[in-house]
Amino acid sequence: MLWALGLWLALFFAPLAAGRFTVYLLGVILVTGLLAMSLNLLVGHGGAYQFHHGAFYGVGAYTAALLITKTSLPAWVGLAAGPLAAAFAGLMIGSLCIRLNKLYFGMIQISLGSLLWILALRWYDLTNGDDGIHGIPLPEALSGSGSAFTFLLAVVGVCLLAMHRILESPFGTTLRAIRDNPQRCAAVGIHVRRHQLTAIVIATFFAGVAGVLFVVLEGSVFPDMLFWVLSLEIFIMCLLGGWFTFLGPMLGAAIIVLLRTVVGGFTEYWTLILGVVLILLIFFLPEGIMGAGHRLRLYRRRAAGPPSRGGDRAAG
Amino acid sequence: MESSFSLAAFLGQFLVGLSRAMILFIVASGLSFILGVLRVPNVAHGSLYMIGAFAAHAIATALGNHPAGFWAAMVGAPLIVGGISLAAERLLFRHLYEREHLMLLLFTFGLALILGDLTKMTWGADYRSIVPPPFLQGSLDVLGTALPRYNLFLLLVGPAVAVALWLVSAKTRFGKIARAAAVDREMVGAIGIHVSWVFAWAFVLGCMLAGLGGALVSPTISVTLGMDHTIIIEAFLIVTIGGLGNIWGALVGSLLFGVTQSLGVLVLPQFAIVFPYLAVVLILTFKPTGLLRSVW
Amino acid sequence: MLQVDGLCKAFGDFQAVNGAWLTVRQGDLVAVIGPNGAGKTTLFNLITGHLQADRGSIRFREQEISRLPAHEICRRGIARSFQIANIFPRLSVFENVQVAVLSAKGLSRHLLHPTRRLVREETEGILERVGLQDRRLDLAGSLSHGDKRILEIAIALGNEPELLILDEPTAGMSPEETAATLALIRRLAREQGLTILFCEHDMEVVFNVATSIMVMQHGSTLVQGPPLQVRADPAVQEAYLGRD
Amino acid sequence: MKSQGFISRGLVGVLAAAVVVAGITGGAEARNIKVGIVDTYSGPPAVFGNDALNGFKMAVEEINRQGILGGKIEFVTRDDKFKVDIGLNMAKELALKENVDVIVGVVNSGVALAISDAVAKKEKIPFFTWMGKSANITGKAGHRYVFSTTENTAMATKAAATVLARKPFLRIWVAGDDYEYGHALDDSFTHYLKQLRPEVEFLGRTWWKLGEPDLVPYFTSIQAAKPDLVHFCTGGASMANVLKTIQATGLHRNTAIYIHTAIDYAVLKPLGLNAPEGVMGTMDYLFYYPEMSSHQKFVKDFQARYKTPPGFPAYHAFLTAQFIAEGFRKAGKIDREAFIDALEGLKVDSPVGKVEMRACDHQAVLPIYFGTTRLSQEHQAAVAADILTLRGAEVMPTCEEVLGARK
Repeated sequence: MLWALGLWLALFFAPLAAGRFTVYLLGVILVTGLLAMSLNLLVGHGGAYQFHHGAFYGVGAYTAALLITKTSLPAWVGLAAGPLAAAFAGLMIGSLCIRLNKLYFGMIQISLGSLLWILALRWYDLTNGDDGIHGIPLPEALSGSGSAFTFLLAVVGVCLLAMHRILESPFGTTLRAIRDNPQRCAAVGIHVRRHQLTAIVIATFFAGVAGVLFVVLEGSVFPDMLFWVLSLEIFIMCLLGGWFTFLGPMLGAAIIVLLRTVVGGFTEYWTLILGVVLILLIFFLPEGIMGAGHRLRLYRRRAAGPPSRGGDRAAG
Repeated sequence: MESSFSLAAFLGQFLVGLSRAMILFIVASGLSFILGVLRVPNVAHGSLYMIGAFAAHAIATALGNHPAGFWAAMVGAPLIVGGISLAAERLLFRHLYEREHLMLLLFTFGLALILGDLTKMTWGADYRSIVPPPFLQGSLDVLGTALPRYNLFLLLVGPAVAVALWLVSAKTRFGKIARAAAVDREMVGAIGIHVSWVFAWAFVLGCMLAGLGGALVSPTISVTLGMDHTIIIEAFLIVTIGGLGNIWGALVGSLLFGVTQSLGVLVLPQFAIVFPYLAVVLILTFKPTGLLRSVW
Repeated sequence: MLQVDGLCKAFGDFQAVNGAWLTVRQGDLVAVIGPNGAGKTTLFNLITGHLQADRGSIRFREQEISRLPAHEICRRGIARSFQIANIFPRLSVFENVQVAVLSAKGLSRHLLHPTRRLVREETEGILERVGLQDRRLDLAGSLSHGDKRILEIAIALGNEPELLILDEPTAGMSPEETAATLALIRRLAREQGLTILFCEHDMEVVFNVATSIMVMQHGSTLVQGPPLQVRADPAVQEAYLGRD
Repeated sequence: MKSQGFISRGLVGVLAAAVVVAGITGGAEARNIKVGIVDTYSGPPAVFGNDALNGFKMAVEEINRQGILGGKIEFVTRDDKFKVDIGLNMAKELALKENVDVIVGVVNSGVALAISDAVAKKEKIPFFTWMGKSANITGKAGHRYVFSTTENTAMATKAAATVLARKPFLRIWVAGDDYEYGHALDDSFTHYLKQLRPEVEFLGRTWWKLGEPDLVPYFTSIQAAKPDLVHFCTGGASMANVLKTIQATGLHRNTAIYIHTAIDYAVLKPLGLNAPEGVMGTMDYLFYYPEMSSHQKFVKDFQARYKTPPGFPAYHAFLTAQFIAEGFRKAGKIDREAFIDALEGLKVDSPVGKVEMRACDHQAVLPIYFGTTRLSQEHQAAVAADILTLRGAEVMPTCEEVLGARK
């Protein structure tokens, strides 16, 4: 754990050591990664067909943007309200979704999320429609790019810590059990739907945090954030990094963002490359990069000898 | 506005909605067929629809926009799409049927990304357009509404496709096996049928319907990249409303979409954009697995 | 303890359970037997709330439970295993049992305590009782079929049930595994004072284990009573044993 | 330990990513003028992006033959995929890593507005949009660092309103794509027409979602209302759908129709001789009009290189390159602030005559052509006929109006 903490602290010095674009790109990675990790809470750990996670990202960002630009409330209030609004949307949409199974769950969620998307697209007077809202004024303390990054890194760190604790808690263990076998969970006395709904509210809260951080990073919001294509792209990040791992989606987001920036600069066929990567992954690394690494370690440990009694997982 | 509510306008609008439903049905039934038999949520279906439209344009242009070129395009485009889907099934899909649905969905999404860019590489980004044969151009006056002849033509094609699908699924050995496989894959394998090829042909059939839909729609719209995005979400919403994997559900869903949207334009135009999504939410809230029986 | 009366359940035209009755008293080890398709699994699914009965009553500790959802019935003290290995394949063996123990103690929804510090003794105890303690770190999905079935029983035990319902606990097992499993069931009944209801299609297997046997046929209860009495019952001999 | 292992390994990954980022960032100053192009090269709007790039390339080659301030113009392109977040990402890369002197491009108005605010204004980099047609870019949201070398919705609709106000159209119906561009056209056309002719009556409005495949249901409901004039607010790929549906339903035979960019060759060419005649449209560039020698040479050169006549994006990009070259020449040094000062009020040669960059709002003063579609055997497609030219000064909002809106 000290290791991780040290690395996280080291990143705080990035604005001093690296160029501004590097810092900006790290910011994009952190925000996208947080979004992907919040989705993975439901997909990789919860087994839910959360097809329109981007909608909650958008709700968080739009709430912050609208409160800041349309009301006289302090900007901090807007930033704090974003995740709460996203979690509320998660509760409302989630309670309609959890009654359904798998693909039906996914489709009703795409529909509900698309209704939010239409709202952002069509309520011109409020949202500027297609054009989006730009130049959102931020609190004084966040206006420098260095300080914005520090804020971002701090918030993402706290969120990751909280998500980690949640996943390691009985709630998280039970969530993974529901992913593996919801019927069996009901048979051991777990209220499966209520548990999933709680997970949705938690995950959408973190998606809202990511949305607010996007506002801090870019100073813009636009309806594309709530479009279903973005939601599918986040899925790919989770798959790439590893469904069943904790930090995998962050790694996946880093790879996709970097590839997009590097490759996107040289070719207009970026989607083709993404498609090929996706298909290769599904064929050869269905558990993603970190999942494969984990498998490899398990295999090595087995080869080295039988696990010692009272080994690491249970003993912590 | 009062004139828009006349009975004639209503009937005209109803016919227009029906013709719109026909294209939706042809595309959605293919998607639903694949969902039912193979249990694959095929996101690449929209790309195949787009390829169908581009291929139809290429064939028609190659034959110098002669009326015969139009008919050659209507037959040739689905065949080209069928060829692509057969290759995809034999080379890629068949190794993946045992995977979770989510993996299959992402896999087909990857395929959609690739096919989208390949379409662009092959045909470029320009807008294209196909001219229907002369007797399908212009419009007919039906009850005071000018209905394009081509839409009336679609009203004939749609039912023909529906009947053909019914014949294939109910009267042929292939159809019976495919329907049985939809219910119980192991059982079909157990009675000694080579399931692998049944699946392959079922997949090709479903994809050819996407190609046919793309070819049929090409004279009414401009053929461009990005067609795939619009249709795929609509097709998925339709099959969800109807009941995943049920071809007749796709018919019900398409009619519901086409007709209600078309009449909605007359009564509540600003409502038309939210209708499809709202319909899914309402129907799934009261019937959690769609209107007709679903195998999912 | 458990009283089932006039229970009916139809799937379309097929009457899977048709007027079944059953009595389980505290401390009993009741076996339900009957040929495949007699309605044993459906009966168990009805009792545990995985299916809703069309008619009839299920009373557990004098309270009607036939309309309750599965997780609620579980909380009242009925735990079950399933006919096909029904475990959490991506969790470790330890976690498989832990999930059930956490649920029984009402801890499933705790958000911030690390799971690894909770209910360790209880979980270890159960694993030792069923003999899976050496596999506790393996992924449950990697166990052998026999071990998976044992793990299922362990999960059910994790619920700290008063009544344990096991659906064909020995299905698909080798003769040795079957014997070991039956011995485990008997030991659990004796040492833990558990009331157990289980089903089997092979009558001979259960005669030495069960304290009471209920015979099902075509969805109905033919007879229930002590093994010797059931064996002597003419209707049973006619329907079940007579064929030999 | 397992989970800690994940965390630490994950962070190693993140840090490794940081190293990679560091590796690809960091650039060098060059004596050449470096232009960064952010535009759409994938999806349907790629038609515009590619055409613009062709025009820009052609202009740059010509400019580089003479050189500017002893150097040349070099450029890099970035694909924004018509998405705001990617556009921002790319513009920031160009600004912060590639250290470009000027950023140009952008089809999508949303992307243009985002870049204008988050990159141009914040990083003080001059930014030209050659395709973003929202009047807000140089209007309400304009500032020192943003320029437009394209006509915008306000100019086009004011031109159309000026012409149409003289005609006997009183009952008007509005229909179009339900997104910002469509609504901007409607708002502005309605505003100007009412101003010029207060007695006009707007019967109703029909909006369909962008990319709607079948427009017939919408058309039949419009026909039922029997308007004098239908204003279709559409563009790009859906423009072709609208024209096809007009032809199929015969709407143009009993109703007048106005559509901005309906006389665009890129839209009319695919329809061939099957395009509807008599549809009124506006454009700020037509490759066959006006017939002056500098223009004919431009079109001939362009056709020789790219096998297709230049569209309006190519013209805008060509014009933009002229502004960049002349701006730096006039400034006398590669300095952004001096460049901006030099641009204000600068007049450059374009194939169709001099074009001025208006000092007050940084909007290029472009003429608008108003024409009506007519089939041409020569082009094997419909082209604009009966062309009226409205000078830029007539159709642009006044400086006072613009500066008032910015407050």
